[in-house]
Amino acid sequence: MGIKSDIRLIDDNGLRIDGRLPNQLRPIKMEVGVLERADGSAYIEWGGNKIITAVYGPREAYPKHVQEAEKAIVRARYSMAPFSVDERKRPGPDRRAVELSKVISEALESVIFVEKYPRTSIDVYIEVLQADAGTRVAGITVASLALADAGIPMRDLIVGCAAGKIDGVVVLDLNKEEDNFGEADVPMAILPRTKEIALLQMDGDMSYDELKTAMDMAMEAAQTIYKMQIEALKKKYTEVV
Amino acid sequence: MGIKSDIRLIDDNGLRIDGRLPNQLRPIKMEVGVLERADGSAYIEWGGNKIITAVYGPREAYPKHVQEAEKAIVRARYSMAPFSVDERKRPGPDRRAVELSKVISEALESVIFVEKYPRTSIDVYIEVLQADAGTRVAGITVASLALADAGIPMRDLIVGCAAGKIDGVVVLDLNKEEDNFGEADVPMAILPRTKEIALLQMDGDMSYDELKTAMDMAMEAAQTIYKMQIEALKKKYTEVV
Amino acid sequence: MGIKSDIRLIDDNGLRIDGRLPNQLRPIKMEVGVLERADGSAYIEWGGNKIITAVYGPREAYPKHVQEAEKAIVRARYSMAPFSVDERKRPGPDRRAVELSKVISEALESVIFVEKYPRTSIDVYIEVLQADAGTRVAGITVASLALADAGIPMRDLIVGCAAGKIDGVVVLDLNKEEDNFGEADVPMAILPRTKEIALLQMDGDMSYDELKTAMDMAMEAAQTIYKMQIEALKKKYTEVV
Amino acid sequence: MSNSKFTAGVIPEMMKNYINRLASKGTRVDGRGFDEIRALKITKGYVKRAEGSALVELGKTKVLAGVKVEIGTPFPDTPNMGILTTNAELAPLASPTFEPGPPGEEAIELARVVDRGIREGHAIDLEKLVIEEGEKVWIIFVDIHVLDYDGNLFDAAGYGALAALIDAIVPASRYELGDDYKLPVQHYPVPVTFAKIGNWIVADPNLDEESIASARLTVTTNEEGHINAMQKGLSGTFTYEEVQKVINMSMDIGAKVREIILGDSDGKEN
Amino acid sequence: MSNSKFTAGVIPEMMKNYINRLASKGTRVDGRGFDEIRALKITKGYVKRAEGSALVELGKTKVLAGVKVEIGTPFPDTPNMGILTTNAELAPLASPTFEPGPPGEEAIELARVVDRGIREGHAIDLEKLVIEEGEKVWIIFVDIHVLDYDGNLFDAAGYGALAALIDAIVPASRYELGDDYKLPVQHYPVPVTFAKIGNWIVADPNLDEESIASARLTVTTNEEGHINAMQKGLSGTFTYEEVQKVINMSMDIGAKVREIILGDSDGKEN
Amino acid sequence: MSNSKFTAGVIPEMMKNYINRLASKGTRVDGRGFDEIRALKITKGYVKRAEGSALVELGKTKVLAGVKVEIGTPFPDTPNMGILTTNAELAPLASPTFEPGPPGEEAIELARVVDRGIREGHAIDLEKLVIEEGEKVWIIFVDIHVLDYDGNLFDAAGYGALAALIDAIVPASRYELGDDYKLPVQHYPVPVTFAKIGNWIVADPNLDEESIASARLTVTTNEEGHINAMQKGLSGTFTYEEVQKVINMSMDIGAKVREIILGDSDGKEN
Repeated sequence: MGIKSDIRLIDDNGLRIDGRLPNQLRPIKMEVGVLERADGSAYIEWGGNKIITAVYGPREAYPKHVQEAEKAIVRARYSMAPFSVDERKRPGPDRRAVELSKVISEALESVIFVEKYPRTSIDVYIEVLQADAGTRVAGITVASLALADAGIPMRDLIVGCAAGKIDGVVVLDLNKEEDNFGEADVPMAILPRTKEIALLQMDGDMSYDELKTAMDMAMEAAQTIYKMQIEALKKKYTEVV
Repeated sequence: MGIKSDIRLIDDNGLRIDGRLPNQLRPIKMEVGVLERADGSAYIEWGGNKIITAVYGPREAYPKHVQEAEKAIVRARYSMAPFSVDERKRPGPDRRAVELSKVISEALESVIFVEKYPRTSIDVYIEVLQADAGTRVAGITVASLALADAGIPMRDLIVGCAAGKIDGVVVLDLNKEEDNFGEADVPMAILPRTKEIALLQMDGDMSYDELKTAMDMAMEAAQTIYKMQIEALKKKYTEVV
Repeated sequence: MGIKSDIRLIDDNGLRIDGRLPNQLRPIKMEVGVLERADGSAYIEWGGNKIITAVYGPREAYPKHVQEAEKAIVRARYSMAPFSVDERKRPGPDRRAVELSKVISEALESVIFVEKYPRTSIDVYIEVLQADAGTRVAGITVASLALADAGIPMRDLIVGCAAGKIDGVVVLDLNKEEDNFGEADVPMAILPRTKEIALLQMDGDMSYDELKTAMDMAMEAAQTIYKMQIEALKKKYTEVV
Repeated sequence: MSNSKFTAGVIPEMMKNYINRLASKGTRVDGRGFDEIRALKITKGYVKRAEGSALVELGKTKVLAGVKVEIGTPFPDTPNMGILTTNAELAPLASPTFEPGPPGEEAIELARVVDRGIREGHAIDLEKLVIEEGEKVWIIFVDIHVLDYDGNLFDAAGYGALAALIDAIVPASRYELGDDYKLPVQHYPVPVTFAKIGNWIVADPNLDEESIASARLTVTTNEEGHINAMQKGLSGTFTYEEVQKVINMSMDIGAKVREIILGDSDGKEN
Repeated sequence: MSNSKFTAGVIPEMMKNYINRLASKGTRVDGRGFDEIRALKITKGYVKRAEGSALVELGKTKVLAGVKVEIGTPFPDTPNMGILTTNAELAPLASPTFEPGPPGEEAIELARVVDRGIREGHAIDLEKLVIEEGEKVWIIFVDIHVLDYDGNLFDAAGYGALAALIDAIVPASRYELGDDYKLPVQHYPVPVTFAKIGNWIVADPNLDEESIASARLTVTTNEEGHINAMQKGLSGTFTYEEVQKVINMSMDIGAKVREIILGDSDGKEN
Repeated sequence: MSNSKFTAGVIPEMMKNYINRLASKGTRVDGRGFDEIRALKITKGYVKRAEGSALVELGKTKVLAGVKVEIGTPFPDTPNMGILTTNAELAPLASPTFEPGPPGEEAIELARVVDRGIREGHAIDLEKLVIEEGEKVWIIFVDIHVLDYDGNLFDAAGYGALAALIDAIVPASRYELGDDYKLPVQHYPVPVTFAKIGNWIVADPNLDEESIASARLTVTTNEEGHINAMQKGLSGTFTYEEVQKVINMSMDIGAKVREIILGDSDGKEN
C-alpha cells in the first residue's frame, strides 16, 4: 500500500475516481463452463479484472508423495499472464503468486468435503488475463464456481471480497489506483451462508474501528456477490436442461 | 537468417566464399566407434564442424514415469560445448538446443524399431565440439552411425543434409557465413533408400520453386553422404574382423 | 589465497595480528545438545566463528534412489547464513559450499560405522552463523560432537584443524585476515587416536618442508582440540546424569 | 522425445480405426474435408492492459496472445534493430496433460515456430523500432497463453501472435517519446499445419486426430506466396510429393486465414 | 496446499484429545493460559559480522535474524526511497520436516508476512536511506534463519526482524560516506499469532498445538494500537467475533512483547 | 555423499580380489607399476573456434579442454587483475553413470580442484590481463568437457586446462585492441592423483581401480617443486607417511607430465 502521492481518491461529493460510492462494488460478470478440456471452469470480469479458472479432479495426486491418506489435497495455482499488467510480468510464479496460491488453496479447502476423496488432488488453476486490483478475491469467487461446475461437493460456495481505506475513508472493493495510492487493503473470503471467514489478510494502517467497518462492508457485499454466483450457476444449468 | 550486409556470398564465377559450387558439399569425414564407455559412438568432421556422438541403450528408461509400455523412447540430446562457437556458450541447454533435441529425437525414432524394446530408452548424445553451421544435420548423420555401432535395429540409416538460398541462389550445405548472411536455410533428414523425409525445417524467404530446388539438391546429396556412412561403418567392422 | 597487500601479518616479536604465537590456536568453546528437534546437535565458537550443527538419522534415506543396500549414506550440508560474512551471501549453496559439503561428508563417513544402517541417511547440517576463516575444520569438529550426541556409533571422534603460511612463516589456525592475505592454507581432519588423515586440502604455495611443518602443527593441535571435545561431551552427559 | 504431453491419454484402438475408416471415405470426425480448417474466430484487443492482444478460437482450441512493448538495449550485433521475443505457456488449465512449471520442450518448440514465422516473414519492421541507435530500442514481447487445448496449437498461436501484433501500439507517450503509434507490421505470415493419419493428410488436426497422427508439418507462408518457415514433427515421415502437396495447400488455406486475421476487429478501435 | 511441512509427523488422535480436554479446563499442554505466550528471550548483536542481528528464543523455538546493509539502485518508481527486502530460510537443521532446497511456500509466506509487518508498519523510514536520489540508496536485507522449530515461526521471526533492525547500523564509513549511524527505526510493529483448536483460540501455539489447529491468525499492531498486517492461514475458518477477539488480544500481547524487544540488549552497545 | 556417480555399477567382489592379488605382486590390472601413469597424449589446438584448446587422452579417458577469452568487468576487490573462471561438464556421453542436467557435486569438485591448481600455482599472470584498471579486463573461461570416462578425471582435466591455456591467445585484434598475443602463462602446475587400494597406493587410477579405492589424493606441484594444491577424497583415510610419500611421487611424475604438456603441439602454430 501507500506510495505517497497528491492524487485525490475521493472527491468533494464523496465519490471515488471511478464514480463509485464508498460501499459500492465494481461491475461483476460471471460465466460458468467456459472451457472444453477442464472438469469444471468459470470466467469472471470484475471491474477491469478478467480471470479464467479451471478445475481438474479429484484425480490421483501426483507426485505420489504429496498424497494424503485421508483426504484430497486442494492445490490452487494463482498465475498472472505476462500481458495482464502494465509492466510485463515474467512467466512463472513469483513470491507473491506462491503466497496467494497457498492462502487461496487453504480458503477453498475450507468448503470442500476433502475427506471424500483420499489420495487425490483437486487442482484449481486461476489465470489472471487482465489485472485491476482485487485479483485474489475475484479469483476465489470464480474458482468457487469452477469447483461447482466440476461437481466437487462443497458445504457452501465461497465469496471473495475486499475492503480498504483511501484518503482516510473506509471503502469497498479497491480498484488499481486506490490499491496503489490508498492506505489499507483487507482481502477476505467468506462463506456466505454461515458468514465464516476463510481468508483474511490485511496490509496498511487502520485503527480497530476502521478495520471493523471494512470487515462489515466486505461481509455485506459478499451476500450480493453470492447471489450473482447463484445466478451464474443457474444460467449454465438451466441452459443445459 | 538474414542479417543484412554488403558481403557478397557468390562471386562472378558463381563460386561461394569457400570456393564451392552451388551444389557442392563441404568435405566430410566420419569415424565409427570412437569412445570406450558408450554402447555406440561415432565422430564426424563436416566442413568446420566437429561433432561426437554416443548412444546408450536400449536401457531401462529412467525416471520410470517416462517409460512407454509398448516401445522404447528415443531421447536425443543436442548440446554445444561452451568453446565450440565464437562467443562462449553458457553450459546447459538453451531454447534452441531443446527444440533441436526434440526434432532430432523424432527424426531418429522414424528409423528405429522402437517396438522391440518396450520400457527402455535409447539415449543419443550429440556433442558439438566445434560449430560451423549445419550442426543439426551433421549431428543426425553421425548419430545414425552411433546407433548402428550400438547395434540398434533400424530400417535404414538416416542422413541429414541442408540446402538454402544465398545472394538469390539456391545452394547446398550452407557454411557459417552463408548461414549468417544468407536468405534461407532448409535442414532436412532423409531415409536414403526410401527417400522419406524424417526432418524438415525451413526459415527465411523462398518462393515455391526455390524451395523445391533446395529440397531436390539436399535429397540428391543425401545419397552421396549415405555412401560415406556405409564406408565409415565398413571401415570399423572390417578392421574389427 | 594471496591477495597481495602491504599488511604485515607477523610483527617484529614474531606475533600475529591477533597477538598469537605461530603455533597457537584461537580460543575455542563447544557445547553439546543445543537444539530441541534434532537427533543430535552441538555448537562451537572458534575465534570469530559461530557454527551450529544438527544431526538427523539414521533415518530412511529419501529420495529412495539414493539409498545404498549395504550402508548408510552420510550427507553433510555446509551452509553459510546470509549475514555470516561481510558481504551478504545469497541464500542457497554456491559452488564452494557444494565442494565443502562433499569433502566433509567423506571425512565424517570415515569414522562412522555406516554398514550398521543400510538404506538410511545420516544427515549432518552445518550452519555457519558467523564466519572468520577455518569454518570447514571448525564445522567438522562440531559435527563430530553432534554425531556423538545423536548416538551414531563411531570408531573415533574426528578433529578439524588447519595450518598455513603467512609472511613466509608456517602458522597454525589462520584467522580471516591471515586467510585473505596469507600464502597458503592446509585444512585437515584427523582421527585423533590413530592419527589417520580423513580430510586434507591445500591451496597456495609451499615447499615440501613447509607443508610438512604445517601438517605436523595441525596434527599436534588436533590432540588439544580432541581433549576439548571430550570435555564438551562430558559436560553434557554429566549434567544429564 | 515422444509426443506424450500432447496425447490426451490413450485413444483406444477403436477410435483410431474409426478415424481411418472415415478418412477412407474422404471425411473426418467432425465432418470436415481434408483441407478444411475448423471455425476460426479472432477477437483483437481482448486485454486492455496489453499493448496488443487477440483471443483465438480455432474450433474448441482457445489461445490468448498478448503483446507488451517496452524499452531496452539492442543486441550488440544489431544496434539498429528493435527486439522481438516470443514466449509460449501451456497453462495447466488448458489440458489435463499440461503440468505447471517452466516451459517444456513442447512449449519451447511452439514458441520458436511461432517466432520463426513472424521473424523470418519480417512481419514487423524491426528497423523502425530504434529509439537511439545502439542504445535504446523497443522490445516486443509476444506471449502466447494457451487456455483450452483441443489440437493444433501451432496455428492458433501463430494466428494469435500475428493478430496481436496487428492490434498493437507502440506506447511512446508513456515514455514521453511523442504520440503512440501503431506497431509497424509490414508482412502477414500465416502458418497452416497438417497431420498425416495413415496415408491421409488433413489440415488443422483436432486433438483426436493429433493423437493418432504419425507426422505433422507446419508451413508458414506470406501474402506474396513465399514460404517463410516450416516445421515437421513427430516420428513419422513424409514423402517428397506429400510435402509439395502440403506446401500448396498451406498457401491456399493461409490466404483465407489471412483475411480473417486482417478483417476481424473487436474491442480496441484500430 | 496442506500444512504437511509444518506437521511433525502424525500427532496421534490421543494427543488431540488430550489438548482438547485441557482446553476445556482452560489450560494448555505446557500449563499456559489461552492468551499467554511462551518465555521470550531476545539477544541483540548476536552476529558481529552483520550490521544488526538478534537471536530469538520463544519457548523452544529458536530464530536468528540478521540485517545486512549494502548500497544499490532504487526502484524506478520510488527513486527517493531505500529498499527493504526480507528473506526466510527454514534451514533443515531446525526440523526433521524441513528439506534442503530453495524456499518452499511456507518459507515464502513466512518471509512475506514478516516483511508486510515491517513495511506496512513503516518500521524503517526508507526515505532516510537515500544516498543519491534515483541513483544510490541503502538496501536493507533482513534474513530470517530458523534454527529450531517448535511452533509459531511467524512471531519468532517477526520479533527477530524488528530487534535486528533496532540493533542495526548503517555502515556509512565503510563506503566513505561519513560516520556510521543507527538505522532509522521509527515504528515498532509486532505480530501476535493465534491458533484455533476445536472452539478455543490460543496465543503463540507451540508445535503440538499447531499440528492440530484448524486455523491460524496473525495480527501485527504497532505502538499506536493501529493494525498493520493480518494473515489468516490453514483450512479452517474464523467467525467474525473470533477475529475481533483475536485483534484485541494481539494489541495487549503486542504491547508486552514490544517492551521486551525494545528493552533487551545484549552484545553490541547501542 | 557417496561416490556413486563415479562407480560404474557394482564391481564384483571378484574383481576387487583380483586387483588386490595383483597389487600384492607389485602390479596392476593393466600391467603398470604403482607409480606409473597411463599413456598420455595431448593434442593442442583441437578446436579452432576456441582461443585455446587441448584434447587429452590419458589411457582411455578422454577430456577436451577449451579456453575462451572475452572482455568483462573486474571484481571490485581486484580492479587490477583479469578473471579466471573454470567450469567442468560431465557430459552424459562420457559414461552410463553421468546424467544430463546442471553440474553435480562431482563436476563442481572437479572444476574447483582444476581451478585451484591453476590459480594458486599462478599459471596465468592475471595482472597482465587488465585493459583498463577497474573497468575492463580479460576474462579467461576454462571449460572442461569430459568425453570418455575411464578413471582419473582430475589429472586429465588438469592437463587439458594447462595445455589449453598454453595454447591460448588473447584475441585483442577482434576488439581493436592491437595485435593478438599469447596468453601470459608463467607457471606450470601439474596435478597427480593417487588411489589407495587396500594398503597399496597407485598413481593415475583407472576406472576399475577407482571403483574399489578407499581414498584418493591429488597433489598439484609446479616446476619449482612447490606444492600449490591438494585434495583428498573418498571416505577412507591416509596415514601421515602415506601423504608424504604421495607428495614426493607427485613431484616426480608431475615433472614428466609437464614435459609432455609443454612439448606437445598439434594443430595451431604457437
